[in-house]
Amino acid sequence: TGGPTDGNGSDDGNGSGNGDGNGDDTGNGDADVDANIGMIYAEAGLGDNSFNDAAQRGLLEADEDFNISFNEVEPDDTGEFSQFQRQFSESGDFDLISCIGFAQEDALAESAVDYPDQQYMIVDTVVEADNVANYVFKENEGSFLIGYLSALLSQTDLTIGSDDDERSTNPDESVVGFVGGVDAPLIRTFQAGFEAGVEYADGDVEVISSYTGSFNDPNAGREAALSMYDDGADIVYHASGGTGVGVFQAADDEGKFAIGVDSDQSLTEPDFAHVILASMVKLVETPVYESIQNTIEGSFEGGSVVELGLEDEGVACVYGDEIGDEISDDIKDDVDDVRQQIIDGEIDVPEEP
Amino acid sequence: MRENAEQNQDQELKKSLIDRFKSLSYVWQIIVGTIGVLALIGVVGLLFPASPAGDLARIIFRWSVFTQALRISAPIALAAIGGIFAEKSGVINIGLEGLLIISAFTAVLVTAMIGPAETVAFIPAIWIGFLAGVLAGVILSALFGIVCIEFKADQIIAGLAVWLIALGLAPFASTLYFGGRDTGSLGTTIGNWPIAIMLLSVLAAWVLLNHTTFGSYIRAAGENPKALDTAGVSVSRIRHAGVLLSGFFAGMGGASLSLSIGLFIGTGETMVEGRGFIAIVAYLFGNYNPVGAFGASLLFGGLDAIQIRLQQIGYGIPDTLVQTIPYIVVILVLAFVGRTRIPKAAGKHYETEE
Amino acid sequence: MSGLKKRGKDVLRWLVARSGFERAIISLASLVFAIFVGALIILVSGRFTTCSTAAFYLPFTSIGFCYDPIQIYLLLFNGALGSPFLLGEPGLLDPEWSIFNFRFGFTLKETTLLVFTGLSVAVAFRAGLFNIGTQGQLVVGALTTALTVIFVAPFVPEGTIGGLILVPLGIIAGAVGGGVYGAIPGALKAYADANEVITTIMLNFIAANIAFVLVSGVFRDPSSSVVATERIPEYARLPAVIFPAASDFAEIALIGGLLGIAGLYYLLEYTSIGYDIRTSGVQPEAAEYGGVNAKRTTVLAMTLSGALGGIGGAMWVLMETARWESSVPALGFDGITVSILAGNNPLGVLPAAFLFGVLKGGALEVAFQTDVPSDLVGVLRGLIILFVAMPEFFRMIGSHFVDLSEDEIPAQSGGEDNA
Amino acid sequence: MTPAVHLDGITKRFPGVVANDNVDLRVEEGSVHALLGENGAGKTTLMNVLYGLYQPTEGTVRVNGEPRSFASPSDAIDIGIGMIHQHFMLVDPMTIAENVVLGNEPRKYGGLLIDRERARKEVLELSDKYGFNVDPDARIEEVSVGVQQRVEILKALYRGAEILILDEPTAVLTPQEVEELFEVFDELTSQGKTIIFITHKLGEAMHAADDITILRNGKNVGSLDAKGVTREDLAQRMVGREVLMEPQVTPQEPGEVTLDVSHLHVEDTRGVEAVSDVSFSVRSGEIFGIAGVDGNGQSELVEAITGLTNPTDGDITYRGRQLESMTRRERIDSGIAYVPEDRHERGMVMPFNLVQNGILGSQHTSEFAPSGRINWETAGAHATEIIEEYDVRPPTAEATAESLSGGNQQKFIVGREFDRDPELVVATHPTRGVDIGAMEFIHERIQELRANGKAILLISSKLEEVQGLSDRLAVMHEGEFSGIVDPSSVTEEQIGLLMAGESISGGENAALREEDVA
Ligand SMILES: Nc1ncnc2c1ncn2[C@@H]1O[C@H](COP(=O)(O)OP(=O)(O)OP(=O)(O)O)[C@@H](O)[C@H]1O
Ligand SMILES: Nc1ncnc2c1ncn2[C@@H]1O[C@H](COP(=O)(O)OP(=O)(O)OP(=O)(O)O)[C@@H](O)[C@H]1O
Ligand SMILES: [Mg+2]
Ligand SMILES: [Mg+2]
Repeated sequence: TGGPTDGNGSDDGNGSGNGDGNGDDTGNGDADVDANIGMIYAEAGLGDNSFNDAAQRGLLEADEDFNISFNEVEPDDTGEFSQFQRQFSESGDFDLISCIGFAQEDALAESAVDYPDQQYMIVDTVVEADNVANYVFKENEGSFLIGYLSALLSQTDLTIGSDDDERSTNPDESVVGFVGGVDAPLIRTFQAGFEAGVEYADGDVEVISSYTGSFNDPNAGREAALSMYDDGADIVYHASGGTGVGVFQAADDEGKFAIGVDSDQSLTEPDFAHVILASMVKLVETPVYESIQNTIEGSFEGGSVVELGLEDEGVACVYGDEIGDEISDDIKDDVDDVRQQIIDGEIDVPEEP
Repeated sequence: MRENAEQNQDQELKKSLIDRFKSLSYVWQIIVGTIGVLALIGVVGLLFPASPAGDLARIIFRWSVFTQALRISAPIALAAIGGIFAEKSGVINIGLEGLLIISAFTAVLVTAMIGPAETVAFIPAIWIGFLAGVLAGVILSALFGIVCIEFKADQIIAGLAVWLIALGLAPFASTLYFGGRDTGSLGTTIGNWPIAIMLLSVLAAWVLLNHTTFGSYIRAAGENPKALDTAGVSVSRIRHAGVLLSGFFAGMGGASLSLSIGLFIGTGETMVEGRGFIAIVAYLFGNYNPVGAFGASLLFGGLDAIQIRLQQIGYGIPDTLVQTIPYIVVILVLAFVGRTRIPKAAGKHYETEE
Repeated sequence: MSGLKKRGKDVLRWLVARSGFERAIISLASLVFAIFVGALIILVSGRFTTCSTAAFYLPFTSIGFCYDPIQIYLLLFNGALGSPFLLGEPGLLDPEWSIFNFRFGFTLKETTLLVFTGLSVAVAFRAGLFNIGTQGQLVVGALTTALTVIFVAPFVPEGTIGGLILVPLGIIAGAVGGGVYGAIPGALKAYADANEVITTIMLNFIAANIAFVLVSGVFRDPSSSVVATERIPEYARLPAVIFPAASDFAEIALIGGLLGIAGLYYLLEYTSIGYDIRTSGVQPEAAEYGGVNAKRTTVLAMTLSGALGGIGGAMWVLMETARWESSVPALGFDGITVSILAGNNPLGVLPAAFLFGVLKGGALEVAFQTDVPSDLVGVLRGLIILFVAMPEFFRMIGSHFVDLSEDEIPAQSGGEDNA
Repeated sequence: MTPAVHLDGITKRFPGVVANDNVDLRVEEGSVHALLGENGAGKTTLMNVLYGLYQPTEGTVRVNGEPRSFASPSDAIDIGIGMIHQHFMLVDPMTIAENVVLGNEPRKYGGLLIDRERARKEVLELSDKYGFNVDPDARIEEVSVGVQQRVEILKALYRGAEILILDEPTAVLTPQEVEELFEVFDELTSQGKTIIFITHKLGEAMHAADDITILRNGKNVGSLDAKGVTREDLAQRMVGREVLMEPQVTPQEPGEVTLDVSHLHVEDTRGVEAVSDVSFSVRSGEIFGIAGVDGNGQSELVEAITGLTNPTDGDITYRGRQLESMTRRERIDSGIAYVPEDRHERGMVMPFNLVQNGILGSQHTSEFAPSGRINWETAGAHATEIIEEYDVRPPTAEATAESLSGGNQQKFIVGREFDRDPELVVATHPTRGVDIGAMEFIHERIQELRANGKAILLISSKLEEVQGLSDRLAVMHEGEFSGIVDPSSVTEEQIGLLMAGESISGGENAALREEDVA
């Protein structure tokens, strides 16, 4: 499986095959490019079918549209964030350093002070510094829609699939669930939005929430979701990274439904497309692409905070690729209405549960 | 006067109950204690259904919670049984965590390589993957055995090394093959088979350890290897066998863990998340008895399952605090119930004279 | 046997008899072996990925590999020191290189923290206790340090004077927090006979969870999106003086670490209490016979171990993060490997911690410069420990080259010429 | 007739040591052969060669005339050789039956499972055949040392042993048990078995053996017929010079009461009462001996006095002070020296060298650690002194305790404790495992202490030792004193009866008791 595809040792020095511009020629401040980008992913790393992959899509899009070079690193634990940030910064070769994920906040708060001339962008949190462009998502807004959608669906009779693989809601009992990963402030905003959305739809719909304590434990996610389904939940929404696959598995086992997060998980987890009604997507592509564009065009705005909510299509409720069509248009229209109300400021979405 | 006498009698009764409890064997103490606590919760819960005890009782006496407890406990119990064989034979294997990691990963890798939907000789790929996971556990434990028995490595240190190697190797290999530390979903699982595998393994391990010659050699190798040696049985062979069995059972545990959900996650501490260490606690807690280790694993699984439900019925306690309950229980039990008897020669090298 | 050869053999035998020397040799040899096996892994894994050009060819063959192990090791080493060598032109020292660069500072910061956790594990080991709980003790120590400094700061003058009060106070608070948390498994071991391996593993989970709950529920800095306390004031931090501030490396912390090493060595080798600790470590029955209060010594050793772990946590806060945050690095677990590599000898802790510091610092450079997954360095670390664990392996190899057997003397019966 | 065993020119070298040097040994079939020698003379090594545990460096092993070479004990077992080691090789938590059949289990269900029932039955039959009287279901950790030894013999017999080797079988037995063992020997030889046993004790060799071979410095210094040989001759061959056979005691008036024990009760580690209501006192300049079979409460009694365990009831007074309130360390500092029963576990720290071991117990005293810092120079000088005075070999203070032979370890411990300048010396089996020369030396030291007015509590299972040295002698049985006697006026048989828990008639016994209480 592999090895060098070209065995004759020509020394054009362009390293690997799984990402262009990635290899030993980077990091030396190539003068022929418009921008050199340093990319530091969140802990789960590439291949997470979610957050990091979305960020990388933004980067690759920019690579197609502009003349850039880049270097990507995937830290293994949170202690490495600061070191990579500094490593990039210290070299002085990068026009922009992109920090993906709120866990980088603390490290960046210090790095930004230590390298005042370096431009940074960070996604999912705010670092107050003149050289950092901040992009935060209004996850609570997207989650509100999801909560609203779930509550409506839980009260209707939704049956999908044939005899041997039938899944359905129970309209007599209206329960929906939320599974969080680590009990952190960011994840709580998902929970807050979701619960508010359910409440807004119908105060009688019950919400069960719990946290697994980890983003990496799908087995725990499965058990958490299973007990929710066991208690009558029709739909479980998760904001728990890798743990979430367990939620889908549980939905599959129990003939129930689930809702994905970050990316359209009915596409990124095709094996579970038959249980994923919708996903709360966060378009991480957008800030990554935008910040690169700004850097090239000289319009990088340090100290700015860009809030990406429903209005800017930073977050959205997208229906499942396979079963999304089964949701009635009435419900979809209702959801659209609510979306508009949020954008218009008619609904105030809380940030804490 | 009479009251006094009654009180005395009462105290006598209490004292004799406690005495009687204390005279029970360790494993029975735990069993009796657990049943006692459950019964207490049940009774209080019945009397005061609105109290937290009522909630607790409703959670505990529920079939789905029980199956959940079984499922959570399966990988732990399997690894714990593996640990018993190694340590009973005289080799302390604290690398169980590493064995779980490597087997969990290999099981997914091989299934993915074959193609999850394929079959090989009528065996579904996922079961080939399962076997491959077990094999990976056995191979890594074989390496550990050689290092410990032939090269007389310090067992604790070598065990740590096994963990660290697996912790690096699995995500490393995953990145090479799958392009990320997480493998992504296979789209197929082995369902609830791990429960059956665990129950069978408990039974098999118990018979093997207590009713076969091999079992008595294992026990002798860990208690007094010289006795075994002078009886003409090679201590190092028995110890190798014990270590390989630890890889075998832990391998089933790891493969069960990843294949019951159909993917491997290599981020952070990997999806194994300390289950190997909990397994060590489980077998120490279960006093090296496969049935005891199973009971201890079930206790952890049960506490975990209860913990999930407690969160969900919305007790105002922070979730993280609720998740801490199992660990605190272990410490309390260790402090107040008793201790386990480590095999006398465990951790010590044995040299056949010449 | 020629005189010279005999003398050589004598010297060698003497050296080998000094266990410290033997340990050092074994640790070095382990390093070499691990590097070798690691290179094989790099090569093999290089066959499993695809690349357009081979980075490395097996000598005398045309078998190419995607990854070049030599380059990776050079990067590792060079990166940890802050690139003193210009890799394109081997052996050439970069004239602009200064030892006080930030990456070497990183390496030393890591080293400093590992010195404390390594000492923590070592002291427990010497008392016969396997303290897996340094991580938890570090978490608790870091929290008590951060909270103490934050709460006391408003009551002391700002600036240098405040720093002079707050820094020692923070360190003491860390030591007390870690010490108390270490005393728990010690007391459980001494008075309830609870296996310390189990209790410390459990207490690690408990420390992480409880600290998390405390901070997220009570002491959280609301402006932060992660679970963390507020920051301690700038003047209460341990500053980098010679090294770039970016490295987060406070030279004085390393000096503190060196004092810790010397102090612990002195304590163990030259004091009565150290004698008590060591005796109860190797043979508790004999210690009891010798008048050592075994229970108290157990608690004492665990407290001391916890206090050192707690100081590690204090240093982490005062030098690196300036606050407690929920993502505490695994310094306590790394301390176990450091202590083991050091043979649980305080003097060995420094080189061992430095080695792991280099591995950590250099791993970044590898990740930065190549697309070899950084988990590889984790594998390497495991391999080093594996080889350290089997001195017998090296003795076997060694005995191929030198025959160290002593000259024969006849068996001696005891006491044949007593009058 | 070809001998059952013929060791022909056996030499066995270890790195740095020649343990056996060209040894010849012939053992006739159906006979009992004693192997006699000092510590480290090479007895165990020679037998290990015969048993296949060691391969001889030179020489041939012949069994029933045929030259054999054993790769491992199982080869030796296959041709009918069984060995019972000095330290029993039994698995404590297993039953007697399990231990006996270990490695040769009867099986059922096509060899899948152990046939426990058959194992029990076969062990019981074997036990009855030789009159061993053991319970196959008892666990090893529950039975006495004597029974354990019989289990070892059963193990060998179960494997079809024709030739039995026993390494110091009597060291841990009571006189009665020793007698019983020798009866077992008779029973075995009458059924055609051959027995070789190792001993330090001349009397036993003469009494139980048909032939005696003496080793010294790894060499055979004579094989003799046991009949007609004299003790003096044997001793002289063993040691290479003449030795005094009995300790010579000079009469002396005792002084003040140093230690007073009254109505003492102590429990053992399992919580069973091991010492019940024991009272006695020891005066300065007096040796108070306690005889008894191991395991009758002596250990617990001694540990209560020395501070390693707490009594449940009763008083211990030492020079007017209540001892119970004093920690072990305070007791050491107040002048109580203690030669412990278990030198491997208690008496020395095995991985430590002799310098470090020399200050065990004094690590906090101002002599060695003024202001908490240990002065290793003083400690080194101290260790060297002990080594010289007590002839510890090898005479290097840097040697670790584990590298010393048992006898030399014992000498070092005795030296360290006696040199403490104690007021009370508690010595438990002070000469166990040491050879005659060293024994004699230690006995002299004990008498010297007595002459210097120290109080000495001497516990030993060697009757001739306690009887010979003590001014007064108590006999302990099942946690109680079955009598306190004047050792010079009772016979060994009478003491043996007391040890077995019987009472002996005679007013003198009662008189002594009264005097003691007064
Ligand atoms: N495995 C070994 N390695 C090195 N030296 C050994 C070994 N076994 C015995 N020796 C040495 O060989 C010599 C003879 O020991 P051996 O055990 O045969 O003596 P012994 O006569 O049985 O003594 P004792 O009466 O103390 O049991 C001793 O000097 C001992 O130190
Ligand atoms: N591996 C070894 N290396 C060096 N010497 C050894 C070794 N094994 C045993 N010996 C030595 O062999 C001798 C005999 O050992 P043995 O096991 O008979 O016990 P012992 O120490 O003599 O005890 P006892 O006092 O009960 O006779 C001792 O001198 C011991 O130190
Ligand atoms: Mg011997
Ligand atoms: Mg001996």
